[in-house]
Amino acid sequence: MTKLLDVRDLTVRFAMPRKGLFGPRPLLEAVRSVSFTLEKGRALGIVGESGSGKTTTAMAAIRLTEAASGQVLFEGEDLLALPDEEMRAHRRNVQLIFQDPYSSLNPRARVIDIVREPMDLMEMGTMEERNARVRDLFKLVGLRPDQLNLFPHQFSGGQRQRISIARALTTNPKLLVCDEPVSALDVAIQAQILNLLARLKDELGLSYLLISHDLGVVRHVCDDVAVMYLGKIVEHASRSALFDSAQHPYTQALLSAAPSLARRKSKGYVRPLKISGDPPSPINPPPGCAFADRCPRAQDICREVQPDLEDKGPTRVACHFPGPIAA
Amino acid sequence: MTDTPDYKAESPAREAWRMFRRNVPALVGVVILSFIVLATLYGTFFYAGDPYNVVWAPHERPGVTPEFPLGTDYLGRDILAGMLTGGGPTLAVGAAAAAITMVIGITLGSLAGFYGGWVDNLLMRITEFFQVLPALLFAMVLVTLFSPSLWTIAIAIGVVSWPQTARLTRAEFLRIKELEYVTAARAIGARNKRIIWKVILPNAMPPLIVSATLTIGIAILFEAGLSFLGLGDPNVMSWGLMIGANRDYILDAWWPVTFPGLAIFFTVFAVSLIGDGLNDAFNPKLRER
Amino acid sequence: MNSSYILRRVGYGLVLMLGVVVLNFLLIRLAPGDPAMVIAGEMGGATEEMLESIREEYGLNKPLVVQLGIYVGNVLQGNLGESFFFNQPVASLIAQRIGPTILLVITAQILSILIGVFLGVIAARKPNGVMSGFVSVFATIGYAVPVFWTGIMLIILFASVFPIFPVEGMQSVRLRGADVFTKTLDIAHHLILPAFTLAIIYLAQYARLSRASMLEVLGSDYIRTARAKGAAEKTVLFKHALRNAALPILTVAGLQFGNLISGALLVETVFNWPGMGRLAFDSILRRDYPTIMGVLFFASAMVVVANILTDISYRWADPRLRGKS
Amino acid sequence: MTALLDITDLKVTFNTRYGQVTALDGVSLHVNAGETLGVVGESGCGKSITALATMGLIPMPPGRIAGGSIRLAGEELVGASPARMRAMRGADIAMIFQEPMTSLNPVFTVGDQIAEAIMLHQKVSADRAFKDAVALLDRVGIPSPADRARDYPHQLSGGMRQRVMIAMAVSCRPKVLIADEPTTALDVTVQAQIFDLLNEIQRDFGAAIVLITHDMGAISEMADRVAVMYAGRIIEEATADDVLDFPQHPYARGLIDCIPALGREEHALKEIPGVVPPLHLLGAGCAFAERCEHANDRCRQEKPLLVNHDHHPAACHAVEEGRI
Amino acid sequence: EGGTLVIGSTQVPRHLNGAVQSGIATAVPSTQIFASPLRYDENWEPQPYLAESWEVSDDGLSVTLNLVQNATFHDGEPVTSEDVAFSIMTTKENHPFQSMFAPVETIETPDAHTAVIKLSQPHPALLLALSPALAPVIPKHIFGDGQDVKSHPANAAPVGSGPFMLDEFTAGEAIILKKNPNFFIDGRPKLDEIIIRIVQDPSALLIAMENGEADIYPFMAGSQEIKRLEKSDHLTITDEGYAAVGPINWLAFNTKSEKLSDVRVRQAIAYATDRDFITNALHRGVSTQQRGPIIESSPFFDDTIEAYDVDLDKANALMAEAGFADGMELTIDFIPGPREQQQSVAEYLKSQLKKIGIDLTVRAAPDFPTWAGRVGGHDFELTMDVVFNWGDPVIGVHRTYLCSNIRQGVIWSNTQSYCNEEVDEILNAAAIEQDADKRKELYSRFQQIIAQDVPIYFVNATPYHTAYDNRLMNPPKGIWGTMHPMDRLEWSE
Ligand SMILES: Nc1ncnc2c1ncn2[C@@H]1O[C@H](COP(=O)(O)OP(=O)(O)OP(=O)(O)O)[C@@H](O)[C@H]1O
Ligand SMILES: Nc1ncnc2c1ncn2[C@@H]1O[C@H](COP(=O)(O)OP(=O)(O)OP(=O)(O)O)[C@@H](O)[C@H]1O
Ligand SMILES: [Mg+2]
Ligand SMILES: [Mg+2]
Repeated sequence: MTKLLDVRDLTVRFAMPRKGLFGPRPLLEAVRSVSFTLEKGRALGIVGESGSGKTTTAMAAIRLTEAASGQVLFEGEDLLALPDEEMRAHRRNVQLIFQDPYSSLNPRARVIDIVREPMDLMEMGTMEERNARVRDLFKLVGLRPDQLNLFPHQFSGGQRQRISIARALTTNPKLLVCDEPVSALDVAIQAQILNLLARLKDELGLSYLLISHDLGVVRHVCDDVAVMYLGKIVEHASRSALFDSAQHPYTQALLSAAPSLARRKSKGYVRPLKISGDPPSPINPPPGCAFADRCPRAQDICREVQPDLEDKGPTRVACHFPGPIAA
Repeated sequence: MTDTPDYKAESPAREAWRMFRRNVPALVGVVILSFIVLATLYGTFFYAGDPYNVVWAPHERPGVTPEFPLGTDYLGRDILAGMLTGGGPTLAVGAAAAAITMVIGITLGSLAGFYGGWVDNLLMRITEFFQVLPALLFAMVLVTLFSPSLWTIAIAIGVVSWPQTARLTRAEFLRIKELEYVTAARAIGARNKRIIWKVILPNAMPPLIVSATLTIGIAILFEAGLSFLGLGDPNVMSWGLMIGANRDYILDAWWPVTFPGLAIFFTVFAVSLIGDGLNDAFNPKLRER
Repeated sequence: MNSSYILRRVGYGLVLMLGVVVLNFLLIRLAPGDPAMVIAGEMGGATEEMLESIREEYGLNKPLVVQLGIYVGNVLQGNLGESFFFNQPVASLIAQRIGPTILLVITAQILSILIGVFLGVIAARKPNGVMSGFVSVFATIGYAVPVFWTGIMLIILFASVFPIFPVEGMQSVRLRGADVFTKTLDIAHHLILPAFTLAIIYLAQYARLSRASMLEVLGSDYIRTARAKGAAEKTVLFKHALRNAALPILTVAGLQFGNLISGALLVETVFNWPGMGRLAFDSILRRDYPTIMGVLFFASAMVVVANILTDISYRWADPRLRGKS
Repeated sequence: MTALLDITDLKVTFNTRYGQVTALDGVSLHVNAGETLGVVGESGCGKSITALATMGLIPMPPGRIAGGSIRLAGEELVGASPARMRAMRGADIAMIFQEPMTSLNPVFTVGDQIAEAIMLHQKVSADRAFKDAVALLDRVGIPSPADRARDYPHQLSGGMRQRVMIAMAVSCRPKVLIADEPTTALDVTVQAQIFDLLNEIQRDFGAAIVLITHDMGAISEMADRVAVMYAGRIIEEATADDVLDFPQHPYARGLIDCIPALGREEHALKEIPGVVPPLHLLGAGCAFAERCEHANDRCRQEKPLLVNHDHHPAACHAVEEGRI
Repeated sequence: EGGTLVIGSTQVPRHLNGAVQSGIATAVPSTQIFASPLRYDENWEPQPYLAESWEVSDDGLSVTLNLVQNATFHDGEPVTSEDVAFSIMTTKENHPFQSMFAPVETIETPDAHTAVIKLSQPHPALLLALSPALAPVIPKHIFGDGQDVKSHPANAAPVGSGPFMLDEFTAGEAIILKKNPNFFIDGRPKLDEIIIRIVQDPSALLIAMENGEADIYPFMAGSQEIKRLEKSDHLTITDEGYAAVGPINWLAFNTKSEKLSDVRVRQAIAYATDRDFITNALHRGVSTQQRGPIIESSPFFDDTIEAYDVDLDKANALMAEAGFADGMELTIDFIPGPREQQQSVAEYLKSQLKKIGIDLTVRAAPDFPTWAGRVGGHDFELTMDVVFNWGDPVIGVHRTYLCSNIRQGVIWSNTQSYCNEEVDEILNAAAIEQDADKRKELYSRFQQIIAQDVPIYFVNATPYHTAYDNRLMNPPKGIWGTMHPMDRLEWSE
């Protein structure tokens, strides 16, 4: 297997507005030294709570957000070091699908133009060829060619997400970054899109970087899963390893919090692991493990020393005291 | 499948127009404005008269002499002729000033909103600076400095009113910049220029068009105010000038100030009805998704 | 509220004012007219020697930068120079007039906000009702009427048809010796027409704005929450909604202040109100540069102060801006 | 046994630019004391309108309750005087909303907002009410409640705000608590906290809860009984186990099979094609017919009624005819 | 109780010291505050004021003033001959009317109450120049402190010896004067207080007059104002009292400009202009026509001069003769101010001169300085202007026509650049001619020549009127109107 994407020590900081007259600008560390790899033809899911830095990680990895440091090797080439114009040329290899189907399409453009635009920008083929390809893509994602000339607001959310996907596929990308592709959709529609994504992955041999806060979605689509907490990956493993034998208490908390059809009130289900509170602020994150304050297993060391992401048993985990849920 | 009802491929602009057409006050505005514009453009064709000529005794009441339906002013000049010729400059200054306002405001606002950082900081400080100067006073100074002509007036009005447009544009850019379709454009390799002009600006247009409409109204009032104070172009008949010129005689003759005042009022009124109509037409809350 | 914010706000205001000083100076010195000629003209004609001595006397023959330096230095010391026209310091000219302008502007502001917001709230209660329609129409009309024309129409009306309000000036000279109470009443009487004329256009805008803002707030989730608690409609309207709807009104009130001063300029001219606006107008006609600069300076300062007050009160009114305590 | 809250044949219409549309078309529901009723359905199917109608908060106009009855502990709420409704709201029946971010008034402290709810229904001093509010904040698990009571909503996290909303809702110990998608805006770990809190509250206060959600997982964890809504109608209603394990209506089946939820073996997601039709395009037949693989001509012409079948009530001709 | 008199004024004074500032605005308050050597009655006859008597030497080169003994300034200091000498010399140096005291060489002060003015040449205009409006006696102990008198701080807070003293001065708004209890004329002034209210908007002033907010409105020139106040029962309107002012509204030509250097063009324009229409229609009959450089109410006016009554044929013929049969383009300026007098005439000319093929552009100046710059800089073709005679022609008339007074950059000099040596000779002779008849003769010739050369087309006398409350006794109707001490004014009852 070949590495498509190799992200090393990626760090992203945002400067916040100054407090006080001459105070320094506080820095928000949205992504803190994150490393992961993605192999060709596989799907990596990134899960985590809101604000944990999922989107930022993905955006920095494809250089749509500026990284403070780190490397992003795409097929061995460091994207972050490329000159602007070369990066532009590289964009055809990496495409994006967004969360909000309502704001991800330019409301003033016809969908045919939206889907064709990447080809226009890359100056691929003749106009007829481009339009023909748009037609093909429309069929591929399950839209009708007679809808080509409509405007985005004339489509439903699910259909818009299909248009987004068609646009993303236009340039035959190798990597598709999907940022919460279904979380704005109704469950019934979610299934349509997830199935479509799964189908495309197989048919076109795509690799996915899929972001979601819904473990169910990730489990359904991804081969590997990384769990983020406050800008760091706290656990990274194959799907089965992660869902069956999670080692990090935060992953376990996520799993126990996710609603499941198997847990019935009628059967007197009581959540086994309760964690309290909210994640700490990404401005001045704590020196030790970010989860320590909410963690049932936390000891003094957790508050002082940041655990590294290491192979520990079934998963790679960043925890001083990894292990299965204590009974 | 019912998921896409049989829509026509209707562009947002067309849809806005459809909404606009249903808006009765806005249509009233269009009718009034068209009437005024036509009257100022072609009125002299039907009613020839030199507004500068002293043609009759001063202060003839309206309706007394058939030749001068609106009476005469303090010099004995025909008020109707003045109304018909005076509208052109007033409207022209309004439109030109609005255009200048929009050009400066949109340029600076979009640069500030798009690039952010120090560009934004610098441009916004300049904007704030201009907002601190009381507009009319500043315009008066400018007009006197560069001697009154239609152009200087239009430029002065533009120079004092752009900050609002700049702020609006900036706000729109800031809002739209964060939307995912802009990221999408960048993700497919669009350059900044294209993103500004082809992606963000068209989407920022609706509020800007509304604001442009309102700016025309404000500019007309501004021009009238300046002319009223005697800072207008004295060789160009305008409604404001008529009011200013006849103002000393209001106790004897109400009509030479009343008619031009009404004309200004109706013009601005019509323009703002249209502006409101456009605002409603562009407002997505008022139409279905 | 944190005083560092206020400090920073005031500091920034001072920087803006310095900018105003420089800009005004430069702009006005670029004027084509020769100020020496003005002074000479007012004295009834002058010889070349006389012009030269005037230039000498007023420092008009020095290089621009030197003049600017001197001017900025003087302003920093509170000295706005001598009027070219009046044989008096600009500061004392303005001191005589700033009071009436502030009185007029503040009265108009208060009038327009009170009446405007009241109308707006009433209208928002029934968005499709008669009152609502009236407010919309009235707002559009109020916005479209040239303020000086309103003034003139009111003068025509109240000078000849119903002479119940004085139509010019701020005080009756005859009441010079009268007691404070009578004088106050007299000023109030004189204030009615100008203040109302100035207020009308902003009143309309506030009515429209508060209607829109109330409608928006009334559609928000927390209003639904208040109703779900069982709060009475009046409480919902005036306690829960108005506090929030007031925020955009406050913003506009601050931004509007500059326009209000511009409007006051016209109104003062129409009603012969002895304020800064008329002084500015007269000074422009006389090319009395120091006075123009002084008036611009003070008018801008008033806007800066108004903006600072707005910002501070906005932070006071909107806890979201106060930051964690 | 008469239900605590009993809605029968509720009909709500709206005047829209397409003319009058029927948002609720004969909805019947009941909740018993101490019970949790889950209401599920896709966006726009009328869940919130049902809740708002119960609270007497339908915006009128454009809305109108066109028929049916809502009884709370036997008292008819449809047509009750506004004053009576006000007295009831917050005291006997309370509601928490979907968006904790916007449901609290940003310019008042949370303590004041809770205290207001108390004072609206109980004759207590402001001081007393505020103290009660602090106690309630403590009860819903907010740390250092006395300080937090003086905070403004923006100073609290989403989860905390939802706790505040819950505290406010239970401040007068209502008989019925309607929770309209109380956790959709929250993270899963926080959602779990809120669900646990709701369960505790129910245990302690004995309130009946109507939990509106589109999440079947939440239903499974929280609900005793479930009503499935589609396009303004209840299409299936039974105990949670019955609906989850033996869904009858094709829509209910689809809804369960399309979720990529945990706790189930790998399965291919079932798709429900199309979208919920807009209300003004609803025809005479079953609203789901267009999306239903089992639909026949009858389905397209005649609205199925919610009647008991083999297992439990469902509104489907195909089920009735035994085609599925 | 003498009561209060409220004077309404549209004119804004820069300050209150008439010794260094010309113009009505300053003169009205200045003549109340400062006394002067002489004052004048309605018949142009000098009357004692600070000087109880005076003699002119036979050679006309010396004038002796014998001052009253009991005059004091408002601060209690006595008025001495030193003060008179200081005042006249200060005025000579600083007042814009240079010809007024130009021949004064020295002033001797043999004792505290005698001042002897020594002249370099006979100067018949001198006695008129000793009027209150032109020769205020200012206190040497205040103004003689070495500061430049033109910008002396005391100009805004003056101390004089006149019937009233300054109480309050709000620049541009009001001047409040109160009775001088130690005025050197017994029993005067009658009034307790004079308030000069400045109301720049004439309509507003009208209303004030009608409502009784103001009692007297001098220098009222607008036809609507005059017509309107005439209808008011409690007011009297008169045009008396302006004889010495001699305000002439005229159309000046730049005789050095290409097209207008031809006298025939100027004559054509004169013939094309309908003075009748202007005074009767434009000014609604309130203006009187003016045919020459000396105001028609002056004893020096010669009514036999060519009046240029309207004659379009003749005008067209003259244009053709001058080679402009096809017409020409010209620009006209006008002095900013009340528009009825100048601007409206300019605009009337625009339509009238079309009839003789002249396409006239009205060039407005936004403000006085701009206009003054153009006209003073000789950068104009035609301009409407209003210029005062100021009593004696030497003071107000000569300046406009002397070759020696063509001065770049100086407004109200000979801005027409008109130069006729014969005129210069006549005027110089008239300046020193002591015999009244001979002087009149000289001025007649002068007027005839000007009428032929048309450096200026005279339109009308600015129709100054005074409106005052009927109950006012002894309203100011002398030759200087309200630029004259109002110590005799009182309320009836
Ligand atoms: N442009 C920005 N400026 C400042 N802070 C930002 C910016 N973008 C993101 N952040 C902050 O960075 C952190 C990570 O944000 P990010 O959007 O990556 O989170 P996420 O995991 O995608 O969350 P969500 O699930 O809500 O989408 C958050 O605290 C966020 O507030
Ligand atoms: N004010 C209104 N005017 C017109 N139609 C309305 C109005 N409010 C709601 N509706 C319609 O009533 C229907 C039911 O809306 P409701 O809010 O109850 O849906 P919901 O099931 O709560 O959906 P969601 O999951 O999105 O909250 C929708 O189709 C909506 O379009
Ligand atoms: Mg995200
Ligand atoms: Mg809902």
